[in-house]
Amino acid sequence: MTATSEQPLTFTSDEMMAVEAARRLANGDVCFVGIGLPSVAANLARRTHAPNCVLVYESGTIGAKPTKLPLSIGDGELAETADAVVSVPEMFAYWLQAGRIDVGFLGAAQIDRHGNLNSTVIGDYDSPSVRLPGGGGAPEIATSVADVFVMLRQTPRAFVEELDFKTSLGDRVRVVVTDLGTLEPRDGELTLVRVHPGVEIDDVRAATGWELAVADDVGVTAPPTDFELETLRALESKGRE
Amino acid sequence: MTATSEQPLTFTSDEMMAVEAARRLANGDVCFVGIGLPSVAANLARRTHAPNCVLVYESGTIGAKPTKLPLSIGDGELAETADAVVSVPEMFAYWLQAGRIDVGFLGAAQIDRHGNLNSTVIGDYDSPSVRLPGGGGAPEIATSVADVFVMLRQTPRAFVEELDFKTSLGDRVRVVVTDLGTLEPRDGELTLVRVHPGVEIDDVRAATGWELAVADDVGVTAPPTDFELETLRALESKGRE
Amino acid sequence: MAEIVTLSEAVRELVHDGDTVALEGFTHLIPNAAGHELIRQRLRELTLVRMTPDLVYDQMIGMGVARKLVFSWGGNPGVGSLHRLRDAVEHGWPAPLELEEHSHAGMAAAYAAGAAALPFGVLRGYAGTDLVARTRVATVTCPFTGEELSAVPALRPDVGIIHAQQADRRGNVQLWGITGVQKETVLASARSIVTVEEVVDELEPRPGAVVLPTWVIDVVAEAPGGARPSYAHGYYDRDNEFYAAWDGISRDRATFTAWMQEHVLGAVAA
Amino acid sequence: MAEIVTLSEAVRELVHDGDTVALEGFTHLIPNAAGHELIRQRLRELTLVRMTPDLVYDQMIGMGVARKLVFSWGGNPGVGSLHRLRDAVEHGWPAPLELEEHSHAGMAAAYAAGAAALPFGVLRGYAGTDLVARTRVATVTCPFTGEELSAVPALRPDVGIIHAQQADRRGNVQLWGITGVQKETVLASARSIVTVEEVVDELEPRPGAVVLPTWVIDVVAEAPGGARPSYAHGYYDRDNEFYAAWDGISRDRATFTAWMQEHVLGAVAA
Repeated sequence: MTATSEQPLTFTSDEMMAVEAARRLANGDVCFVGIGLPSVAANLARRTHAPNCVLVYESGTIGAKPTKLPLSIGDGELAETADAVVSVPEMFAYWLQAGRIDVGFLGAAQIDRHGNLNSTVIGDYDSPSVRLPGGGGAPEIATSVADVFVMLRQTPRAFVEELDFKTSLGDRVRVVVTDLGTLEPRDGELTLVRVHPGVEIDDVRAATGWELAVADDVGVTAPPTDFELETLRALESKGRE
Repeated sequence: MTATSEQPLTFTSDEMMAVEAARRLANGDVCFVGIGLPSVAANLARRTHAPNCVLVYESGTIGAKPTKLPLSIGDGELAETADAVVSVPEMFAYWLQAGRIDVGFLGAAQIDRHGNLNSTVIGDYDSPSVRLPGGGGAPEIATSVADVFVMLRQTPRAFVEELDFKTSLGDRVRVVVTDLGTLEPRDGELTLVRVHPGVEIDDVRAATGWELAVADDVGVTAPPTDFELETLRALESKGRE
Repeated sequence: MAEIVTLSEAVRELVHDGDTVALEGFTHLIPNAAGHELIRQRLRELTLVRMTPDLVYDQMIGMGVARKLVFSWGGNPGVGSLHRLRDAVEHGWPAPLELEEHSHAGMAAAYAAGAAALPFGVLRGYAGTDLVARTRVATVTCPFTGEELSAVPALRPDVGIIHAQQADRRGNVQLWGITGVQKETVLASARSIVTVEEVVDELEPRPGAVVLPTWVIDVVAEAPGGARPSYAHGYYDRDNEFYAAWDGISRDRATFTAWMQEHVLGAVAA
Repeated sequence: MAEIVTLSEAVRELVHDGDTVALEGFTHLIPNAAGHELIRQRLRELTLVRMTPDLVYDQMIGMGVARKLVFSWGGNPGVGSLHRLRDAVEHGWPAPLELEEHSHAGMAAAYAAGAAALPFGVLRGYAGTDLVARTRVATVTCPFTGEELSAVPALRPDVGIIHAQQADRRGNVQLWGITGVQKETVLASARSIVTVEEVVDELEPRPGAVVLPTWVIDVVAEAPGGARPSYAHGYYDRDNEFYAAWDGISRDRATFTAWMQEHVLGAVAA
């Protein structure tokens, strides 16, 4: 996918996803962050419109301020730059379960129309075709944070009519940012509310394993600004150092 | 009370109590210590026959090595000299409840023949004649440590037929060291096993509010040695600095 | 984000008559200045919570601030009784005081449950004692082993108050030395006040420190010496003589009242 | 008092076929050297416990050490799957692997319960997920509010193994940086092994450190670099390239076996 002609810089669909997710974070939000796209999005938000966004990693680092993208949720820099480092049992009991986290990012192998997620197995549990890593923090993140943001590339294999395993609940999923657009729950069902620049609604339908609900007023995501894109690229190049 | 003529130094009954209790501690014992006589006894043991005795104070200091007697279980020196300082919830859950403590010292206002203790009220609970400080750590110390050592001056008001309130259980009481002698449980009842030098068995009977069981082989406590007494006095004079 | 305000503003904004208020600091960093401010602002009908009520609780009780006390050990450490606490319980002066008493282990578990937003804490305790009939404790059965354990209701005070050595200008707080149950107190409470020895530009990481981020605290108030006659590790020592002197001051109602008039009511808040 | 021994002695004395063994270190201080020693001593039928099994668990599983895995997230962080874990679960190679899987929150609560010698831990979790039917979790009802919560059985491994930066000569241990669930692992286990980067004369107190006194540890073994390819804060960094390379090494049974032969079985214990 390429940018529209108004944009001086072209961008990838992963970049669009990170930028769109970052924009959803409000300044001061306390975010529970994993590695990969969520970490990119949260760190981008901190460098653009939300400098007071508080990053909490499940490894126990509260208020981490990494200068480059962490490669693991346990990177030493997270501990060094954190306001506080707590034990893992304390993190899950006193901080996550107690409802102190505003936003939790989740990914998954499968999502259904209600935002329920599967990160456990593909196929039958006892003889799976693919054994996935498992739930990790997801089951309780999904029910303990105020707002769940899902980031997931959109394909019919990932956006399924029925999950092979329900690892976490969709009740608090407020937005699903994909490489094609943005879905939000409306009347209890994930509904396409925006497509990314250059993407057609039918592209999104084709990438969804159920009959996708589409909002009447589907908009087009504002493409990344130069500032967003430059900040993101600076961040990612540091991460690769 | 004064020492026998064989002893070059005279000593007080409190000193005899501290020395006798200290002798019961084995080198390497992990002791849960409060302030007052128990702290004196445990610190004396560390300076005489049990240098590896580990002092744990309920304020969270593990392995404290005070140079003088602490006046509060929260003295700064306890934290400064401790191997580790933990939170109070952790102290009671991970350390006391988990059964990691060998010996716990307890005092009380009242004790019965089974070693049950009262540190809550004298008189009726709802309209007490004396409101005592309350249980503090005692209820769980009494049931979590391997061996409970009680230190208590012996009077008919303290050694009672029936407690006004049962604050802690006597099941693990292994010894009661008083200013008159030493009691140990035999056949489920505290029994006089030794009198301190100069004390008659009848003195102890008179100071006990129930019909005191007396062992057939009551001995006499070895008086404090010069080394014990000098060490104890050095410790106490430092504590008063 | 914690707001940095004066102690009198802190109490005025966050504490109301009838609230459940916990002032914690286990043998160290006892928030005496904050307790005095509760007295000066003539708060009434408070349910006061504290594992080890000592002098400042004796003072609040004697000045009629409290309706109820939730506690596990109430005394003057190393000295003896709290005479104002005893007078309230034994003679109803200046007002009757309802008691809810626990063991330390029970109260610690109740704070930890509150900090974790669980409705109850579990411990192996209380069993066989007369406390069971006199406090809020229940039985839970382990669904795996069948063992019966004790449950205590979570402590969720309306206001948690602690004293710490330092805050930075954004309101992050650091305390060190014996850190007791202070983290749980702040995290278990609906609102929180932290008084500090000083506000500094930067919190220097220290061994054994507890750091509370600004976003879990409501207000921070500078109160140098705010733990006296208790101590603040690295700042000043415990005033052991005052603990001993308190026994005499507090024994008599008139002496007590005069002392409070002169030293607390007459004093100006920080 | 912990005895200071070699790693091979530590494993020989404390770990037996059929034991439940937890090697912890959450994203940091992962006890790789100790895991390799379990492989070298050809331990069998172990129930391996770990919140986040990664490379060293993939290696132990691929070498046939494990009968069962208790875990909450098993992957190569930032890279992808653990191919040996998948091969064992999907194809029973080299042997079938029984799984007991939890959420992180559940496993953390289970370790904390184990450290506190409680038979179960309580959390608000699992509800509504398919995990409930596939793991050991039960319901407990709050005796005060009636709320239903989840209970997990306490983790009480036979042997807990962690890696720390330092021990002193008496066997007191200090670790710092991200300290994860290591304190609970040692305290919850019947026996414990701590490998350390170095044995020093004196442990210098450090911000954020966890100190475990010698009398809660069975043996300490010096194993410099014992966390590699994970990292030891203050000693060396994470070998990110090896994590990426492992994907290729582990994909194929023969390549994997050859690599283990050369790098683990052929190597001598510390």
